[in-house]
Parts: sequence; structure tokens; C-alpha cells
Amino acid sequence: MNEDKEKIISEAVEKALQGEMDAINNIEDRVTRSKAKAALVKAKRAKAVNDEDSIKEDDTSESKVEEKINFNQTVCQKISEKFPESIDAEQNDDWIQVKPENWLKIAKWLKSDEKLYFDSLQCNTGIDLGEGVLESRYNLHSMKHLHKVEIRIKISAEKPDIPSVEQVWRVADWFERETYDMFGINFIGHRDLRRILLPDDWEGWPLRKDYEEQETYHGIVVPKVKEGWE
Amino acid sequence: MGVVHGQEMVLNIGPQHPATHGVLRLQVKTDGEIISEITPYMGYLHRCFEKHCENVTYEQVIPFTDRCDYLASMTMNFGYVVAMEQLMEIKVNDRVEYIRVIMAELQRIASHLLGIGAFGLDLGAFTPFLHMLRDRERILDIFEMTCGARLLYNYMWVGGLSHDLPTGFVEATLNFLDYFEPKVDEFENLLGHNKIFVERTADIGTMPAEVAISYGVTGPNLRGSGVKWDLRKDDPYSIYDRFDFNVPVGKGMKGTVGDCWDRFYVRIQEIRESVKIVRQAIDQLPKDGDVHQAMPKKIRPPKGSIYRRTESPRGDLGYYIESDGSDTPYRLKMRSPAFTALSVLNEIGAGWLMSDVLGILGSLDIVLGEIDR
Amino acid sequence: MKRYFTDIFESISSILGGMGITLVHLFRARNDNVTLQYPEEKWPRPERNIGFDHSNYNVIRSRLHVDMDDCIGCLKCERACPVDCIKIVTEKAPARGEDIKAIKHKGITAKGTRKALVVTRFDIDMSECCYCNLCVYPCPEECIYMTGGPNAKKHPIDYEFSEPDRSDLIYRFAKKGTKDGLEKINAEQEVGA
Amino acid sequence: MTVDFLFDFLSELFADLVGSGPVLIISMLIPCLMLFGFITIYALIVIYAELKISSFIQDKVGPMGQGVGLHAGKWGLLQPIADALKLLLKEDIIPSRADKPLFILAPFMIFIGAFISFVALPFGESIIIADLNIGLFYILGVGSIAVLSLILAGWSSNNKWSLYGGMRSAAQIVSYEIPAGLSLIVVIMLAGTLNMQDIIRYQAGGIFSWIFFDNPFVPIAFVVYFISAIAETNRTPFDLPESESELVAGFATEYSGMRYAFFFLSEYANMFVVSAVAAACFLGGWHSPISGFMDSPAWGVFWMISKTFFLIFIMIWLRWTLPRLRVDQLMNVCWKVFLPVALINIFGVAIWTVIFNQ
Repeated sequence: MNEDKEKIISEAVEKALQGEMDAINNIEDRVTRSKAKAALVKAKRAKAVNDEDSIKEDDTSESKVEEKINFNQTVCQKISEKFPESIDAEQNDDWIQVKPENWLKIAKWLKSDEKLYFDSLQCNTGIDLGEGVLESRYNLHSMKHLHKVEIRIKISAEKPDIPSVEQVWRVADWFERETYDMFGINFIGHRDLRRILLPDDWEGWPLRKDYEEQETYHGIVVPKVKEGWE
Repeated sequence: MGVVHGQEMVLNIGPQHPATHGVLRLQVKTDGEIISEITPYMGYLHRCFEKHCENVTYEQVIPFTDRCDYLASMTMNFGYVVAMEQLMEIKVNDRVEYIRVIMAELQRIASHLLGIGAFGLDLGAFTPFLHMLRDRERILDIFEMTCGARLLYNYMWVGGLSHDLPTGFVEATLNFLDYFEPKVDEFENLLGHNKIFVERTADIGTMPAEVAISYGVTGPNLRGSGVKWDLRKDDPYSIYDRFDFNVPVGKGMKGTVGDCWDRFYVRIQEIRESVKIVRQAIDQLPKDGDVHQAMPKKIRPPKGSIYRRTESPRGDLGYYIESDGSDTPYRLKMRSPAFTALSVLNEIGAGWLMSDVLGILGSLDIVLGEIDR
Repeated sequence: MKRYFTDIFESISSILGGMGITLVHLFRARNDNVTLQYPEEKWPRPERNIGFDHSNYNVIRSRLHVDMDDCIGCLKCERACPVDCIKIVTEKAPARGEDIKAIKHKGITAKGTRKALVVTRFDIDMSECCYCNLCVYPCPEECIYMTGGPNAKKHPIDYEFSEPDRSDLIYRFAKKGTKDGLEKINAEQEVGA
Repeated sequence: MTVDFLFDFLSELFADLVGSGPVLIISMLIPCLMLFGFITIYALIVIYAELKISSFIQDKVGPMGQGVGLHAGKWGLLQPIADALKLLLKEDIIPSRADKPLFILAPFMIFIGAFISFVALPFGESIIIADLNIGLFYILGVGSIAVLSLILAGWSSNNKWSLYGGMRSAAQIVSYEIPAGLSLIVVIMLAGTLNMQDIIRYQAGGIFSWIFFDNPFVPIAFVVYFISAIAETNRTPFDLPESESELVAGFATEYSGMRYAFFFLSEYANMFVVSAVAAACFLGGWHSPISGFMDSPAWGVFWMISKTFFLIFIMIWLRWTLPRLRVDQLMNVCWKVFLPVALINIFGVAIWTVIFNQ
């Protein structure tokens, strides 16, 4: 019975390699579809590996750095054409500064666009840059094309609102809850935004630079008390 | 938890429970034995790792990274050290690289042993757990021989190692590997192919590949779902490209791809791969080379930030280090693989029976120290 | 229907296989054993089944010990400690490098450096120490070290130092009476001068 | 040692002094006290055996009496006594919102269930406390008291985990009594009586006259009986009611001290009862394997106890090898595997005896 399953998978993968993904999506049986997807990923990786061999003649380290820069620029140009004035600060090679307004639309597009296909959000870091400026940084990565990019969004500490990308990458659900828990950045549209590591009724945002811990929490003295030491 | 229907019962698989691998509370809505919704509550083991790191110097961060994932602290040091060396563009000599790979792979074996043992314990098999702890004890002896400690090592420093290998290290490790190789097959027969174990794990908690990628699950859990993603091969760091080892992937031998049995079997195969790597690393180990040679006197990385991922036994361990030029990190974020593995529990665990949900939790192999940081 | 019988056959064969393995272990329990009969066999492990001698460790983790005669009060260990469990207070020595009999202060260390400071207080809170060994490396005189292992000659291993009261775990290494002894000497000098 | 033998003996001595009533009570009391002594000694031995066997299987050495002062004796021999003392001295906590009378009653009921089924067990030629002519039927009937007490314990401790444990044990024990009973019918068909002593006398003569080797169907019946007996005493792989890793401690979560000791003791007593019944019905009770050799009544006790201990060893050995079954798999195995096999067995034995009309 599973010979013809192998056959369906292999020709679905061929069709998907030419780029139209729905060849795989319309396999109705869930198991074969996930097997086809895995086979596709393997095929893609095999194709990607022999592409790299072809360009391996010139020394990789130097080309890798410069290839990373222009890759960043290409992504940045793509975003600015698609969403006109969403690029925030000046352009540089390591990350892309984006305005918070239409970040959700950019995220959806980054994930669905064929050539970029950022399907996994690796890490979301909150950071307090001092003088009331908070920043949320997203490291995105594509399992298919094996390239990665870092996107940063600056917001003011008084009105820390960023659209939540929880629907786009499900991992963002907990990442954003942790950033909210530590920095107080509230992510608009997050279905279940509450503290994840600290108790729900803890005051203050611990990782902000201007944070002082509260004296007592439910009657328990918070700062460390040690007798016989000073 | 929303409204609770008539016959549904809210049950706290509470912080003190034998099967939660640490201090984790699963608030669960059950109807008889069938669990309809799981909400994990964490934070009981939160020790403000990231706040601490903002007040200690770069060398002093290493003992804190040990204590995040206390079952694989060698790989936690390794991740931090690789990130720092890339930030400061330090190149360590080959002997240090080889010792680091040997230590990281031995730690991977030890961590997988405990992960599989605890998984078997959740399903009621006591003996394999103790056999695996017995072998893990031998690996801890090897670690104790080199850095004195058995669980939290503070062995890998930025730019080198704290101590060189003692005399007799190579023989001790080779004895261990020869003793250990047949034991892995014994585990596979005693636990893996046991019909009751297969009955309890095959086709249970299946995690399709897209769900795994979208939930950011990485490591053996992701490879169990059929996606061939291993940082040691796909985003190589240190000298992993000098060793040939293959990346085991779940093939659904006893059920569908991505069920508990696959995650278990991927870990067993990974132990075998790690043994292969350690053997190759030992016979390519260069004799000369000082381990303190590339260590900067005062660690002051240039202004800037870096995000570097390494392969810990539980998945992608990422360090995001933002330095402002001083000798204490401005911001240090650790992306913990077990954190994302736990987030997928509700997605793949809802709808199964009580004993299966605890089996699925065991198969995800989470460590609460790393989740709560 | 076929699956029904294969299930039964599989379960019987795998259960019997599993029991075979455990039976073998039942009779060979001794040789793979790793348990340590604690009071009789003490850590560091006898070389019973690891095959190396623990005297050629190059580092060990146990209680910290300080040889006060060699300590020049440079505070390097206090700065290196990630959990700030070392507290040192030093006073200027009346004369550089001379012994002071009254407070048993040795002027010259084992390495021959002449001491300029008298360490009046050297406390290590062993209940806070995280045994990371970071304080041992920067010490120029190698006077702070973890007992046992490579420095077993200087101080035998000691990891059984549990106390009923936490504050008893604060080890005060400074010699008794240095503080007030020093004040008395300084007072005499003012009177003398 | 039957009660009536003792009654005649005593009534001759004291008949004139005192009425026959008290003599009857005394002659019943003495065997019960001896039985109680036997159970406690047996419990210490089997706790020590389980401790040591499980340690050896797990490549450990178990308590070896190391250390100074009060310790577990040479080779850990004092460990069971230490456990018993600890359980005696430990504080008995009764949860405030627990159903107090039922909470206190449950451990006694489970111990009574195990204790009174000892009465009909044949230990030797004439060493049996009550030689009932429906011995086997009586043991099966009394064995089901344990179910009631487990549900009672589960319900009365007012704790979700013990409720789970109680419900699971009710489903498990009740449904596993059926295959156990059906596989014993095979023995009754061959031996023709319910009386335990007659079943054993039927198996007189060497090892090949035991019921186990009577015809090819009986070994299957023995395996079915033995496995459902394991399920009845809540031992792995069927120890769902008090599975440590899921239900904290199942029905026994809220119990501590002496009450917990009763649950513990009755589990081991039940283990002895079911293996003694298996030994008596299938393995020739107090007959020695070689007919002439060591066959006197005194040796009978030795044979009976050694066969029972061998079966207990297998139970302990199974416990430390296999993982635990899930609840629905447990039911599945009982109703879809054991029941049909037991029924076919009865059918097979019937045809076999008709054809070969022993």
C-alpha cells in the first residue's frame, strides 16, 4: 500500500521544488502530507548544499560576511518597497530598524513571501536602551533557505505598544509574554498577555534599568537580609 | 481557565509532583481521565539569571550559565563561550577546541541518559532509570577528574579552559566508551522494544513538522518530527565540521512520525552519534597547545551585539549578548530550548489521557532551571 | 485479526526478553555497581572502577581554606567572587615586611613578598559560596585554595562541614585579636612618637 | 491443626472445669494468633526480599548496614524492622476535611480481607486452619473485600488523586477477578472438588501428576490466573491505583504511619494468598516434586512455602522490569485477551478430558 504513497510523495516533492507549494498541501491524508513536507525539506537542503559547493571555490569566510551584508540590504529594500515608510533609522548591515506601526503586516509578508520564507522566529529580546527608550529585537530564520535576519523595533517607555506577531509564529506567544513580564512592553493583539515567570501581582518591570525591587511581597521581605555579616 | 463545564474537573498537577521534572504546575481541565486543556504555570525556579548577568563581569557570568540547565551545564558554558569569542573575534587553538567538543559530547550523552531514564520513569519503568544513572555516574567521574565538579563545572572560559586535561584522562574516557557501547543496545532492548513501552508511546503526542517549527521547538523533539535540523551541521560552530556523524531523524518506526517513541529513539541514536564523535575527537586530540593561551587578561568586548546559537541536548541554545564596551554585559538573553518545548505541550497534549500527558511531558525532556532562568 | 495475535506474541516475547536482561543483572549486581558505601568509602572516589588515581587531579571542589601567613590583602579574590561571599578588611602595617609578635603577623610570605598590609578581617561565607573556584586563580600568593585534591598536602579534603546554624558557616580566617592588637600597637606608637 | 481437632483436645482437658463455649473460642483464637505471627514474620521476610532483589536488579547493593551506631544491620537485615518501627512511630495524619469514620475503616477492611483468606490456605497434610469443603470458592469470595476498602480509601481522603486511584482500582480488581475465576474453573473441573486439601490430594504422585502437567491447556490457564492475580494485588505492570509517577500515591496519598503500614502489609498478604492458591491448585501444594523423596507431612510445609515464595519472586522480578499499563489498555487486555483465552481454555480442557476420559 505504501509504494504508491512513496510515489505521491516523490512527485509532489518534484512539483514543490519548481516552486508551487500547493502540490503538497492538497494531499489530504495528514501523515503523508507531513512525510512529503519532510522529504521536501530534505530535497531542498540537498539542492541548497550542492548550490553552495558550486560557489565554494572562492574562500567562504570573506564572501560570507559580504554576502550577509548585501542580503540584509536586499531584505531591507524589499521591505521598503512593500511597505513604503516602515524603515525607521538609517540602514546598516547587522539589523533592520522597523517602525512598530505595520510590523504585523511585515511579519506576515516575511513569513509567506516565497524567496524569504522566514518560518521560524528564533529569539525575541527586549532591551532597555536608557532614557525611556525600549526596544524589542526579533531574530528570524528560514528553515528552507537557511538565511537569518535581525529586526529591531524602538518604542518609548511611556507608550510601549508593539503589534503582537503571535498569530504569525506561535513561539512568539511565550516569547512576547516574557518580554512583557520583564520590560512592560505590551503587545497589542496578544490573546493571553500576562506575566509568565513572575507572580501575576508583582509590581514593576525587573529588567528595566530604573527598576527597584519592592520592599515586601505579601508580607515576605524581598531584599536579602543577612545577619552576622556586615 | 474560562468557564468549567459541569462534569469537568480542574486539577493542579502541582509544583510538587513526581512527574513534572522540576517545579512546574500544570493546571489541567479533565473530564474523567481525558485531559481537555493544559495550562503550564512556571516561574517557581526563576532566579533572575538575566538581571544577575547585568551586574557581574563576563568571567563571573559562567557559573550562572551552569545553573540554568543544570543537567547539561557543559553545553551551556560552551554556548556562552562560543558567543563571546565570536563577539570578541578570539581564535582559540585546536587543543582547546577538541577538549571542548569531547566535553560537550560527553555531557550530551549524560543529559540524554537522564532524559530517557526520567521518561521511562514517568511510564513506570524503574530499572532502566537506575541503569542509566549508573552510566551517567561514570561520565560525572570523568568530568570530576578534569574540573573537580560533578554537576556545575565552570570549566570552559572565554578564550580557553580553566584547566588542562589531567594525566590518564584519555585512557579513562576510552575505557568508559568501550564499557558503555554495549549498554546502549541493552537500554534499547530493555525499554525501547518492550511491548508495553511501545504501547504507551507509539502514536501518542504526535507533533507534525509545521507545528514544531511554528512553535519554535528544536533539538531532538524537532528531529523526532522528521525535520533534519541540527545546529552542529546546519549552522556549524567550533570544529564540528571535522567530524563525520549523521543526524538521526524520526521515521515513525513504531507509529506515525513525531510521536513519543520517535523522540525517544532519536535520543538513543544521538547517544550513539555522540560516542562516535568523542572517539574521533580523542584520536585527533593534539598533544601540544596551552589552554590559557587565547585568554584575554581583561574581558572588554567591543560595543555591539551578537546572537549565537549552539546545539544543547535539548535544542537550540541561543545567547543574545549586547555589550556597551564595559566589563559587565549590558544585556544578556538566553534563548532556552526547553522553554519552547514546553509551550507546545498544550497543542500536542490536549485530548489524551492523564497518563499519556505525563508521558508526553517526559518525552519532551524539559528542565525547569532552563525554562525559568 | 492477525494483528491481535501478533500483539500477543510480541508482548510475550518482549516481556520475556526484558526479564532475561534483568535476571542477568540480578546475579551480576556487584561488578557494574557505582554506589558509594558512604562512611566506609569516602569521596573522592577510590579508583575502584574508574581507573585513575585521584591524587593526580588537577583541581578539586570542596571547602575554601586560606593560609593567613601568605595573604597580602590584595582583595583580588574578593573582586573575583561572583556571589560576593568573601569580605576582607586590611590595615596599614606599622613597618613593611617585619613580623609582629604580638598579633602573630608574619611580615614575609612564603613567596618572599614583603607585606605592607595587616589583614584584620578575612571572612568567607561558605553557605553562599557556589564552589566555582574563580577566587583561587587570581591569588598571587596561592594562599586561598580548595582543600584536598592537588593541595591535599597543605590541607586534607574537607566537605563534611554542615552546621545546624547558618551563621556558623561564616569562616573567619583572620587570626584572633589582630584588630585590637594592632590598635594597641598604633596607640603605643603615637604615645611613643 | 484444624479448629475442631484443637477443640476436641482442649475439651478433654478442661471439659469439666468450664462450659464448651469458652473452649471453642480459645481453640479458634490460638490458630488466629499463630496466623497473625506467621503473617508478620512473612511480611518482614518479603519486604527484605523485595528490597534486596530490586536493588540487585538495578545494579545497586541495597542497605548494607554501613555507617556507625544504629544502622540497618549486616547486609541490611534490620531494614524491614526499621521500616516497621518507622511506620509505627510516624504520626497518623487524618486530613481535616476527610470523611473520618470511613477514612479509619478503610485500612482495617483491606487487612481483614487479606487476613481471613489465609484461613482456608493448606500449609500441610493436616496443617490448615479451617478445612472448608468450599475452600477455593471462599478464598475468591473473600478476596473481593479489598475492592471495597480501596474505593473507601479513595473516596474518604477527599483528595483528587486518591479519588482517581480509588476509581481505577475498582475497575481493575473487579474486572480481573473474572479471568482469575474462569481459569480456576479448569482446576475444579479436573479435581472435581472445591476443597483445597482434596485438590492437592488429587495431585499426589511426582511432578507429572500435578494439574499443571495434566493436559496442554492447563499451563495457559496457569499463566492467565497468575497475571490476573498480579492485577488483583495492584502490582506492576498493573499498579495503576497507586502509581507513583501519575497519581502521587493513588488511594494511599493521604495515609501515613500505621494506616499506611496496613495498606502495605495487606498488599504483601494478598500477594502470598494468590501465589499460595496458584501453588496449591496448579503446582501440587504440599506434594514434593519426586513422589517418595521428602514427602512426610512436616516436609509438606516446606514444599508449600517454597513454591509460594518462588511465585512471589516472579512477581517481584516482574515489578522491576516492566513499565505500567494505561487504564484503557488494562481493560482492553482483560476483556479482549484474558476472557476469551480463559473461556476457550475451559472448552479445551472439557474436550480433552472427554476424549481421554481420565
